[in-house]
Amino acid sequence: MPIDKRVETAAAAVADVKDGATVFISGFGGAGFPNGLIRALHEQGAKGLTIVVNSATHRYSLTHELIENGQVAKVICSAARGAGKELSPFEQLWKAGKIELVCLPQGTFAEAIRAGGAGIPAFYTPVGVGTDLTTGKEVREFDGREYVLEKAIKGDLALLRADTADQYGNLTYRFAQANFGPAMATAARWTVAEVRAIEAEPIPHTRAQLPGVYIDRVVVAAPAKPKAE
Amino acid sequence: MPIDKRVETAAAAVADVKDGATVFISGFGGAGFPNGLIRALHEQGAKGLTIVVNSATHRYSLTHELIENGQVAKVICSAARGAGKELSPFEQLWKAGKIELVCLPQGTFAEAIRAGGAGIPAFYTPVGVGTDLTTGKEVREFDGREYVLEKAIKGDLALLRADTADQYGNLTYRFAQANFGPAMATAARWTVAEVRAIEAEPIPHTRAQLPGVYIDRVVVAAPAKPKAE
Amino acid sequence: MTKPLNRRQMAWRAAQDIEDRQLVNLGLGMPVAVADYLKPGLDVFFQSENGVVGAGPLAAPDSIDTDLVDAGSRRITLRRGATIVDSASSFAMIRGGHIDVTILGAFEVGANGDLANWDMRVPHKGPLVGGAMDLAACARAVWVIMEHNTRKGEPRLIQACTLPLTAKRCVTRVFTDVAVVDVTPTGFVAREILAGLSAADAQSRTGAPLAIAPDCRPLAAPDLPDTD
Amino acid sequence: MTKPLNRRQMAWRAAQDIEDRQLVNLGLGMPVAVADYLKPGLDVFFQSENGVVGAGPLAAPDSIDTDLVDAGSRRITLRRGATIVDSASSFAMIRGGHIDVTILGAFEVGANGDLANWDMRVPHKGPLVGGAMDLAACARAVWVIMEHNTRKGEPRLIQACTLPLTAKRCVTRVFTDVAVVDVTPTGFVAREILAGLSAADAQSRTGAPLAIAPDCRPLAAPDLPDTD
Repeated sequence: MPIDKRVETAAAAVADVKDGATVFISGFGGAGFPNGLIRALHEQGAKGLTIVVNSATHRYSLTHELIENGQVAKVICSAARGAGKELSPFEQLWKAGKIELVCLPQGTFAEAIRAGGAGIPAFYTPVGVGTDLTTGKEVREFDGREYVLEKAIKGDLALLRADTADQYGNLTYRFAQANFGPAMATAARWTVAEVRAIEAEPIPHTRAQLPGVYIDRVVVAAPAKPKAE
Repeated sequence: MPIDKRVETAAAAVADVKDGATVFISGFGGAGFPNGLIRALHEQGAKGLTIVVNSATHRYSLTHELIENGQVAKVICSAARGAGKELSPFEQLWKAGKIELVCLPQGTFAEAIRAGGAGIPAFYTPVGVGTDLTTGKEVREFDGREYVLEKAIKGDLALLRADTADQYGNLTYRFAQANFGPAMATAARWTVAEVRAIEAEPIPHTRAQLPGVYIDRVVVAAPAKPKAE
Repeated sequence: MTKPLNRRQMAWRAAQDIEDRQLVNLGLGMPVAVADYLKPGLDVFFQSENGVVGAGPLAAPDSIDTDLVDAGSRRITLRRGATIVDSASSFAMIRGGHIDVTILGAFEVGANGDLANWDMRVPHKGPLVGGAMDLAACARAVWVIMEHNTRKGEPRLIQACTLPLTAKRCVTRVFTDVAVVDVTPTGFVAREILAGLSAADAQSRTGAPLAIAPDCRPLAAPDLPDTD
Repeated sequence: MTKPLNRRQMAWRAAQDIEDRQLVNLGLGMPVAVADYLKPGLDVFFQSENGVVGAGPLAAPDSIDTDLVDAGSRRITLRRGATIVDSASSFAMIRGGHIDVTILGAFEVGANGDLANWDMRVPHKGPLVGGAMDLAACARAVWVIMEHNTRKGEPRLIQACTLPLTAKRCVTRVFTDVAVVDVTPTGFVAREILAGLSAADAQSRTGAPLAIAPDCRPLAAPDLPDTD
């Protein structure tokens, strides 16, 4: 059967997410948040999720909807601070002991996800040595410098935002939309991309920014506007 | 001063290579060999080189000219076998103890170079465990599977072949030309790219396949034809 | 006894086990011919270690492009939807377990799934490993196409490999000229045996115990010219 | 005593030390203003952690693109020759030592170069580290822009940091409102001090020994409006 990864709705794309799944969510700096898919996951209702997302709370992201809805048991991120002086929904639940938090340096976060998709179980990095974020982690010297051992992050599902897709799942990105998405797609057992448009013809290899073999479903979704917009 | 990485000749691009340098050479499967730069390095004459190249001998590459010319002290590669039944120049010098050889699985070779450019001193991989190519290397178990510790490869100079460049060193590749080039560019202290053409205007970010910040010099070179062609 | 399969017929037989929508990497030599014999209607992507994801047929002589090659330096074409990545990304794909099936040539396969396919200890010739270790260690399924026996008649399916290993405990299926053999936790199990070759004959040509699957069928392939 | 530098003047002063053709990463807050004050004729690339290599000025209100942002979610433009990579590649660039200079804000800098800039231990608020640790640990030069003293008058240049560290022994230069201070193997060395501020005054505002460079000059900056 011809490969065709297009699905009709965001709801259909995430219909089979299971309780307890580890879910990657792309997006950084306001670009690349899969807000349509996040909202669909909110409505789908899977609980006990581990969310792997750069910011636990970002004003352009809808991740907070999953958190407020009690669907999230754990967050792995590099930024867990709400913008305002008031505590964010995440901060309230974290302080109450209802959400577990792992905070990593952003480059370690990105590399651990890339490693998860690349068959690398662990790697050494100079980042974070001697800081609170690597407490208890193995430190080892190579050529006179200290490095910390960091483990790969793998997951069940990745939710991405991209610009366009084709039936094969090949993706293009606008400007800074890609950020963590390509690495997340490789580290997840299955990946859904929401896009502005699906191209009628295959995306030429010169324009494709992520091979479709990493993508399982693509769906058109208008950017869901978070509160900040 | 406006950034302008264009140089006039391959000879000028490699004029300052020093004896004993570690030199990456891109190219695989017949695509992406910087044969103009290899020939210029041959003529430049630096000796005692460590060559990091996927194939010590490839019928579409001129690497053998450096080897025959006695410029190479060590080869790091994933393929060291000449195509014919006769021994290749590399094989003769290696058997005579005049060239040191490190042979790595091709994916480990690629990842070690990528690690060298990415600030990762060492990583674990499942590849090669229990084989002659990892004899003496540290083996460690993660989640019940054995992995071997592999070290990053860094170098002094990378020689690349690409399709086009701009004054900033941004590169585009045709088809399978990229192969080891992008990783090598990041792992070398300085990098020279030979290209079919230099574009008059900056390459748009949507077409650039390697950021120019990794490239120090670009030079136009017609593909130098190796013997096999 | 039916004539043993020739090389193209072995490739044909291996191709019959490829499933729809798989991502497949074919080794140099016999395995690349597998692409010619997929079951009709399948939509399969072939990955090559040099970064081509979606390799198509060989290029026609008048449309060769020296930059469009596979890992074996063959001048190829691209299929619809193909993409191309660099080597580090290509092996991230391989090592990360994203290849559904790799089909490799081999010198020996051990009863525990050990694979030896990269070094014949040719005197004075240099080592050549390429991407074989990555593929063998990391593809979701590792299949082998090889003659059941050496030219001297020695078995290639053996208790323990004698040649340098490519990867340990990785092979799950072997397509030979006289049998299709699964490598299971209890050793070799014949799934198909050439018509007219008895179980005892097959065992005698195999260097380790060869169980016969309850549903073992005759191995057959259409007429195909052998490779050069 | 001359008036201490305001925030824009501190950014201006830091900008004067950026050299031609460098690849520079500017932290959130005061550091991003550095881009406005480069010396004339320099051709500099600004990298942002989200993968933009060649960030240009902020976008005009009528040409904002919500996908063209920097790591601080600011809607930006691209300079000539800019490229964009993904996060894993962006931090490979940072961690690999390809950033010539990063300029960061800070709460404290230790006499050994230790940097504390990521956690003020704000009660109940979550941690926010972002890319600060990667930049501080791996850029070839790590400079800091910060007020010389806290609002309460406590020194920020101190013998040993009291707040959680971002990275150890990484800072090489600090631009404050009253001085430019190098962090050397022997500790703090003032390169410039605000005109009218004596060496003893500067020392009294510093929490660790402050050597005075033999060629120490007056710190000065052009008039610039302060930031909001």
